Amino acid sequence: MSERANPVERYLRSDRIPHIWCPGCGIGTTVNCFTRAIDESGIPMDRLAVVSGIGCTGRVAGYMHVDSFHTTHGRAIPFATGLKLAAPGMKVVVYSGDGDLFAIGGNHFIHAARRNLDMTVVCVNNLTYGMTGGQLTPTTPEEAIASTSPYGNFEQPFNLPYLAESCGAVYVARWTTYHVTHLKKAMREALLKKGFSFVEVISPCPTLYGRRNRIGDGLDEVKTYKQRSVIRNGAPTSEVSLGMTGPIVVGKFVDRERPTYQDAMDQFYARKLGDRYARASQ
Amino acid sequence: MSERANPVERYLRSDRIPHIWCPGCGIGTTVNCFTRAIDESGIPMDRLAVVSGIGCTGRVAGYMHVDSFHTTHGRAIPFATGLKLAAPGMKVVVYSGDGDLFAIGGNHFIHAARRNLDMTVVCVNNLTYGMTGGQLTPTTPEEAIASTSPYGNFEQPFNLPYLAESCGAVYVARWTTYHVTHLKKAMREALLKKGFSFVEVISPCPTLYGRRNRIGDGLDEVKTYKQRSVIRNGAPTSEVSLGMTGPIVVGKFVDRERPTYQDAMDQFYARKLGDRYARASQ
Amino acid sequence: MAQTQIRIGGFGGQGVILSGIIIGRAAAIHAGLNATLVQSFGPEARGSSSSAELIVSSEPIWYPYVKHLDMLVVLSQDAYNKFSPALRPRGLLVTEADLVKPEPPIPGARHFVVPATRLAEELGRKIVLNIISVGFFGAVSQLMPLEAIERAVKESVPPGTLDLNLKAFRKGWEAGEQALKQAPAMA
Amino acid sequence: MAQTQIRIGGFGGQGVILSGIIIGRAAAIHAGLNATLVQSFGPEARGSSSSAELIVSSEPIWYPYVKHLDMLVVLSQDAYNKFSPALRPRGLLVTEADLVKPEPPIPGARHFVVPATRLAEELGRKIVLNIISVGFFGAVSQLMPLEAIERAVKESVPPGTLDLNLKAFRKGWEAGEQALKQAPAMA
Amino acid sequence: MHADPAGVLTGAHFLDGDHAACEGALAAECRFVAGYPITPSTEVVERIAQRFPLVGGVFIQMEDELASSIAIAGAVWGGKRAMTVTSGPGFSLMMEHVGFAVMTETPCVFINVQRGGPSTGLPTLPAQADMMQARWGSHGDYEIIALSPNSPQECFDLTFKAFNLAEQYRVPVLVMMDECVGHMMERVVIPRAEELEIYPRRWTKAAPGEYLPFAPGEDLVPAMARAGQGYRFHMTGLTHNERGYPDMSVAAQARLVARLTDKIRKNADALQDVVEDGVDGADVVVVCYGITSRVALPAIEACRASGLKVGWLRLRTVWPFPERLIRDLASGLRAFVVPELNMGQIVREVERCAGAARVVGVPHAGGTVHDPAVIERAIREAVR
Amino acid sequence: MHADPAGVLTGAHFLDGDHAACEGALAAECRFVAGYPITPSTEVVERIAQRFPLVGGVFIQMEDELASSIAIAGAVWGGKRAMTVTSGPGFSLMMEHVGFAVMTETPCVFINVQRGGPSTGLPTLPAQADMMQARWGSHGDYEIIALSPNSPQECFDLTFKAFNLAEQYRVPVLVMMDECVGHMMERVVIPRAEELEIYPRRWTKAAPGEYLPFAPGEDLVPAMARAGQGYRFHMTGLTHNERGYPDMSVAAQARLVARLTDKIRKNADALQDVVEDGVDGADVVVVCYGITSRVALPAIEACRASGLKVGWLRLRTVWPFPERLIRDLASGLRAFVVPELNMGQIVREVERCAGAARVVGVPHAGGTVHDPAVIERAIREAVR
Amino acid sequence: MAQPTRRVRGVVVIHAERCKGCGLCVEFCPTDVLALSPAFTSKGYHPPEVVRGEACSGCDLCGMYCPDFAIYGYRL
Amino acid sequence: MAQPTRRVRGVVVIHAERCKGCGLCVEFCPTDVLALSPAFTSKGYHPPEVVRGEACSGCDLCGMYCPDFAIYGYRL
Ligand SMILES: Cc1ncc(C[n+]2csc(CCOP(=O)(O)OP(=O)(O)O)c2C)c(N)n1
Ligand SMILES: Cc1ncc(C[n+]2csc(CCOP(=O)(O)OP(=O)(O)O)c2C)c(N)n1
Ligand code: SF4
Ligand code: SF4
Ligand code: SF4
Ligand code: SF4
Ligand code: SF4
Ligand code: SF4
Ligand SMILES: [Mg+2]
Ligand SMILES: [Mg+2]
Repeated sequence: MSERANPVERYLRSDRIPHIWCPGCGIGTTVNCFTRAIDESGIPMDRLAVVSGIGCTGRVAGYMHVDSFHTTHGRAIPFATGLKLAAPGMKVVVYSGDGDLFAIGGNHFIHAARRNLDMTVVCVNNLTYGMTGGQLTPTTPEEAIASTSPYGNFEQPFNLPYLAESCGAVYVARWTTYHVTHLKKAMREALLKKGFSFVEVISPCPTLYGRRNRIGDGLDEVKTYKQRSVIRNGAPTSEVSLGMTGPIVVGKFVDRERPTYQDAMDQFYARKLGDRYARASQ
Repeated sequence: MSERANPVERYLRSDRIPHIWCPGCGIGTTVNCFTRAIDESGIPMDRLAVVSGIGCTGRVAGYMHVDSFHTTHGRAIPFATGLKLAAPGMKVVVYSGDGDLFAIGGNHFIHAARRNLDMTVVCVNNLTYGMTGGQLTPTTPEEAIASTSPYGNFEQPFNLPYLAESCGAVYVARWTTYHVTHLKKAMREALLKKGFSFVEVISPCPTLYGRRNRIGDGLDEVKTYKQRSVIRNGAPTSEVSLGMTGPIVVGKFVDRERPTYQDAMDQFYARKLGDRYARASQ
Repeated sequence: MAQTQIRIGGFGGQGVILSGIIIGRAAAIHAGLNATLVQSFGPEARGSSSSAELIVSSEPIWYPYVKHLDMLVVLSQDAYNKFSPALRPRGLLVTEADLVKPEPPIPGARHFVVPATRLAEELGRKIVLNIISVGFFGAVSQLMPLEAIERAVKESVPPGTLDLNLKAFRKGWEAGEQALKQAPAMA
Repeated sequence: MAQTQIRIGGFGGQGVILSGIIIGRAAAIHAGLNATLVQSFGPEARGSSSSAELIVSSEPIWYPYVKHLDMLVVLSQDAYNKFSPALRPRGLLVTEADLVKPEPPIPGARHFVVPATRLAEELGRKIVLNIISVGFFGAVSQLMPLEAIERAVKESVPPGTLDLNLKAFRKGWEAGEQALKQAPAMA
Repeated sequence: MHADPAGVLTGAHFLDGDHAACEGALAAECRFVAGYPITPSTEVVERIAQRFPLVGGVFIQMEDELASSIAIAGAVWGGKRAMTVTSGPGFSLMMEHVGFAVMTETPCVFINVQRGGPSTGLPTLPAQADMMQARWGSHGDYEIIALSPNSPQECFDLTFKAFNLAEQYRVPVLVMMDECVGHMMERVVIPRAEELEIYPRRWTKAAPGEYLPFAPGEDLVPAMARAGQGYRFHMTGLTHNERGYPDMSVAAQARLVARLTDKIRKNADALQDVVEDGVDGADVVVVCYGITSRVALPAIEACRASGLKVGWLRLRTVWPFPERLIRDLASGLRAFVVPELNMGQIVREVERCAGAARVVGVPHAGGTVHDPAVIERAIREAVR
Repeated sequence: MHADPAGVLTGAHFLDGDHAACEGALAAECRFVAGYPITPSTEVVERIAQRFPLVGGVFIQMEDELASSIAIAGAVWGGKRAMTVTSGPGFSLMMEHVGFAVMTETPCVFINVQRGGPSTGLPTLPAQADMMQARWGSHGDYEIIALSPNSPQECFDLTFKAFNLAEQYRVPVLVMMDECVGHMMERVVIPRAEELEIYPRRWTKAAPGEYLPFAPGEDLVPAMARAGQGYRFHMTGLTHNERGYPDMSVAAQARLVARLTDKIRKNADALQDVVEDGVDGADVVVVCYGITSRVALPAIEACRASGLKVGWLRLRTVWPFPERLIRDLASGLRAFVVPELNMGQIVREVERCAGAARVVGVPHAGGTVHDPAVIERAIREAVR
Repeated sequence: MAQPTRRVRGVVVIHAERCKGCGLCVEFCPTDVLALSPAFTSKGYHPPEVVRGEACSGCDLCGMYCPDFAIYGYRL
Repeated sequence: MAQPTRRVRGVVVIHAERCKGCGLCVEFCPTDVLALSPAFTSKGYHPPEVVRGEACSGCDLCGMYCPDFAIYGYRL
């Protein structure tokens, strides 16, 4: 065939496709956006690393044809921290699920944001633990059914953009898998941003969230995003929390500057130690 | 002697005094305020539990003459969670250090605040790890010397009230050990508040922070608090971050209402299950 | 009764595990037999094939997995391809009429075809395909009386769907009895 | 030379550990001897008593703690009370003049009194009390030549305080030599 | 004391081991569970989440295993019977708090449904490779109780028993399931509440002023107080004295650690729980536990059929290891065969105690169970 | 390959074990350390924090031990030699990542300066009670290398060696110090850089298209690639194939776990590192390690003085345990005596291998070292 | 002048064997080029088929949505 | 009328053996009742002493500040 190849293909380990994700699962959609964002960012694939924790989203690392690391549950960020500090020339992206990043991994997220480590964190927020069978997660909306909240959830979930901002992230955006072009753009911006950038993607898990909560399959879920979403770039993050129903506020919320961990370190030691400072070589 | 007893005494395990804290250490001052706050709150001592993690501040539990628990480093909050949910009639106070609560324990703090667990968290923030010899902590101000930042700190610290608010704490205040009456009052309010209340106390660690950073001894440190503090009740928490110098914004920042974890659970199950709901007995 | 080793296989989502549970529960709770059921996931839980391994016996069951099948029910081609080679000579084979093309055939198998899809469509709910198959299998296998399995169906399906499922079960059983009558006598 | 077991004890904050380190370093690095130093904290690190246990020997040192003291330097009453009973008969005892009242006395000890507080005050910095004591101990113990210990002092104190500390060391050493001359000869 | 009928699902059920363990906990009056999902153990807490609101229990899904494993300690001191549930990776994260529970003598139950490892390994497939971790996974010295069920029925029985042992000895008790028993469904018969004997918590009878929270009774186990009853006790993970106050002396350490280990060591015989078949007069004894104990039986029977004298010794309590029993057996036979779904763990204990008898391990990396033929071969070789 | 002189502090120093270990790491070209403070190990990272900015290393104090223990893995794959440092409670928290490093064959070093346990225990006082945890603390099956220095000099030497072994076998290597050697100061002689032989990382020579990241070489160890060099490799803690892709089959599990354990088991003889004194012809051999190996010597000498033939066998490498050596010795002597600062850990390994020889443990709950007289008594009793 | 310039035309490529029939491409194709086909893939899914190929702009929105990398468009 | 009402007087109690001489009580007594004494405690600290007892209001600020529970005041 003389047709052009699927633009996603060169970013994938094609020998591993078909992937394990369910029909209508949103993770693949986010991967499409991500690959196009890489493309537009101009970051060479050999300088890009993808680090995932454990979960359905955690499998993203294994499908990306770059140096990729499938670590332990919740610990993608500290692994990425070591990787980035050891190989400062790499662009390091953490790609993982809401449970991985914000349940077991919450502490690493807040500290990495505080330190402004130079990395991009993509959270595929499907409002549940997909991999283990649809349990409650710190982002599950109130009232939603999960396998460990069989009568519905009564815990208030995190407002992730607010949390990210309060800890010091320099770039914070939220989109859904309905907003593919916005999402791609946000990912590109995040990739190109120096410092700790965070992109939350609301994404369907038809198998374990959508059906159980009578939203329907993946397509139905994406349709609700279309209906419910309100784009409010620059919205105060304190106002973007999510419920089962009601608006999903999306947009770019934070985009600010401050020195990265590495830059702060280099500048600081250069100032304090002068010539005695031996900058780490890669 | 016919003189009245020291009002702190009945709250202490007098057989364990003198305590281990250094001359001029601020932890004892916070304990004074805390005991008076208990007194004013009217909470019976038999219904009060103090839970600490590990650290100099972590020793508070052991000096308080109430049911007291000296747990593991960073895990006072989840221990307190179990305790409170098992014994809902108890008033549970977590009393611990900045490193314990916000380095290793950061994840538990944000989740407990999110869930609005009915407990009071007192953080004695001495800007360092006292117990282990004065290392960097997530609240150490930039430039400050610590044993693991011997040339000075280049990491941005947490702004604790902002973090607490963004996660959902219903009561957030900060004072210093200079502000003993304000602190007492804040502690009393926190004790009486339903839900997750958080009191940060900036406190001297002369041995490992003050001297090393040329502030001087405990008294000198408290004097700087007096000079540097600005009372701004209701200040937006995003504006109260701390540096080595410059203002220390103190005050009550947040005081709001939302159902506690336990209340949300009870109401939710009552609604969903009606008579089938068997409320946990104590 | 010696051990009977049974496998029920299909796609994820077809409810083959539930079929296995119903038969197992019927045997273990209502028919005075022992039953051990093991689920096999594919390497990943999601979307891949799924099957239930069931051993029914009047004796204690120690080794929990099936090795040589006495009975096989398959609701997908994949499952047929994968599992039919393990069927014992003269084993019982039940294949779904529309979803499975029993090729290559298993010579010597006691082969029955359950028109589960068609019957389910008659009931207006494709989802009961598995319960129809349970009924059919119950009748042709002659492992247990109808009542035992029917009670297990009642205990195993969501209350709201009870009537539908009981209907499906009966329909399957009847089709099974029918098929049994028409089957050539086996040695 | 057989093992010499030494303890230097005082309050936390008096710098007794540093004293021990200087003597140990002098022995191990500059005097061709072996030296093993162990710090004992109180049950808690903070504010309580602190002491350095030092073994100096021309042979390898295996067991690292002191058991029977050949030499004891105490800069606090607490340390005196706690450690003096372990002094061997005819062991060397150095006590600080103002801070320690050597009671009950250790009969048979070669007892010297170092006026470290006073000498430190003469130098205007109470903090060098420990270095003065090191100098004094160096002289009366006759374990090593002055140069070895002096080099160790240089390597052990913060650069900014070098002059002061060297002065303190010399002052202590001189006082020690003085005291030694005045001491009754020991059998 | 009889079990509270509210939690006892009396009757015959067709359950998998995970669900049966949940029912065992409920029957044992467990009323607090903190968990964090992990395959293949999640079904336990999923059922708990369903059942607890109906029986007065509190289930909380914590943010991680660190939190779960100490929240249960908090709940125990608040007066509840409590447990947490996990699998390998989560079990590794709980190790600090196993030690904390030992040190503070907090009676509680940990369930580990073992899957293939190391690391993330084989999340959905069986192994028995955390058996030594159960004994040694936390820092410092301690002894532990670990049980190993080989069927859904025993998942019920031994989880129930675990709570009783926890209370009796004031220790954490580990229920070391494996994915195979966890996910296997069989008939599980749950007795009536009156038939279930609960070992009640050892509440102190002392008055608040006289109570010493860590002063042992004759059987080395101290009585407990509950928060909120006026005892105003203290507990700490530091080395402590009988008051519960930190005491960082060598003597206090020697006393405390000796007592904590002796609580188990001195009761090893009472804790021994094995099932024997044909062990007397055997030439070879197969020592096994969990799912492997079932898989070994066809192999044993095949050998017996050809005239070999083979015994089956199944450990329901793996820790403390039945040392004395194995030593006694060792003198009378030629070999032990120890099949396990790991690269050789409990076989090392058998080796320690086997004296002159041969010890033949039958290791397996996991992911499925042994082929009985492999065990049979090992038995035949062991006596050759 | 010689060490980079930048990090080598050649000369004679008076250092404690913690500081010496720091220098060992620096000399071994460790250039990434992630740590979390904990007594009595903090001095290692405090010195690292001081030294690294001067030699091109990156030190980061992480938020906890979970983070530290996996940040080092990230740094290793980014091309650095890396280590983390902790003590008991922190070591317990690192267990998941010890297993992760094993599974992903990430060469790295963990230092554990052992203090009294269990739980918070005795933070400032010595013990050797994490020795079995070192071997078994993570879930699943694996083998590990663990070294035990008995002096500050050896803290330097063995930390240096640990990095080389880590690279050679692509495993995490544990340096199991104890508070006593960690805080004891002695002369430490650091050689010149040219005298320090670095085992270089086993970088692959294959071209990116041909490289199989987990295909072993003849010695069972695969070659490594570094991020950013165009290899675009994948690694995972799941069971995986030679490409590094998840492969959740029984066969893949069997192959992988067997190789991971065989890397160590088959090289046990090469890894053996013991120091013997008077072992040949001895009636009793004292098996010991770390600080206890020093404390045992006065006892041994006292016994020898009274005519007993006592050997001293000191394990510098404790894991893999020198099984063959002990078995060989066992046949020729009457007893082993095993003093340890724990309630009996490595003594169990000796028991496994002792055959007919008696094995006498000399347990100690920690907080200080043994009184040599106690060891002496045990030796005398062992030969009686 | 009123004559419109010819629309840039595009091509859509379907890799049916990868498709899991979720319908996202069909739903979100801005020019309704696609419909789910009644045919089955070997795994039993209904893949999309091109029903209004001439309307395809090659915008690749289908490619951006498709979770299974089974479809994409490009401009000619 | 110009006659001021008598001020409420207070008492301050010092438990010198607990004192670690930090000086907080002295510094923050609002009526300058205290001064550090030249005397030593058995641990070598200078405890506070009352130098203007009549000025003590019994406000217990000293008690609130004292990290060592070594001093407190009360109103008569
Ligand atoms: C230490 C540990 N605890 C628990 C697990 C089990 N586990 C695997 S994935 C997962 C949750 C995944 O949820 P999320 O991060 O939201 O990813 P998703 O599958 O939804 O994409 C859990 C709890 C584990 N692997 N390791
Ligand atoms: C798991 C674990 N990691 C580390 C430690 C060591 N540790 C004890 S206290 C402490 C820090 C204390 O700092 P902070 O909480 O600020 O209390 P402070 O002493 O300053 O009051 C640390 C790191 C420990 N006990 N356990
Ligand atoms: S379980 Fe949910 S998140 Fe996981 S692959 Fe399926 S749809 Fe996607
Ligand atoms: S070290 Fe600091 S925090 Fe700890 S007791 Fe001393 S002054 Fe207080
Ligand atoms: S490329 Fe655009 S217009 Fe063409 S089919 Fe895809 S979505 Fe429709
Ligand atoms: S979006 Fe992809 S998987 Fe879904 S129907 Fe279209 S081609 Fe198939
Ligand atoms: S009670 Fe008040 S006035 Fe009296 S001494 Fe204390 S601080 Fe001063
Ligand atoms: S505040 Fe307390 S410790 Fe400080 S000087 Fe006054 S009495 Fe002494
Ligand atoms: Mg998720
Ligand atoms: Mg602190």
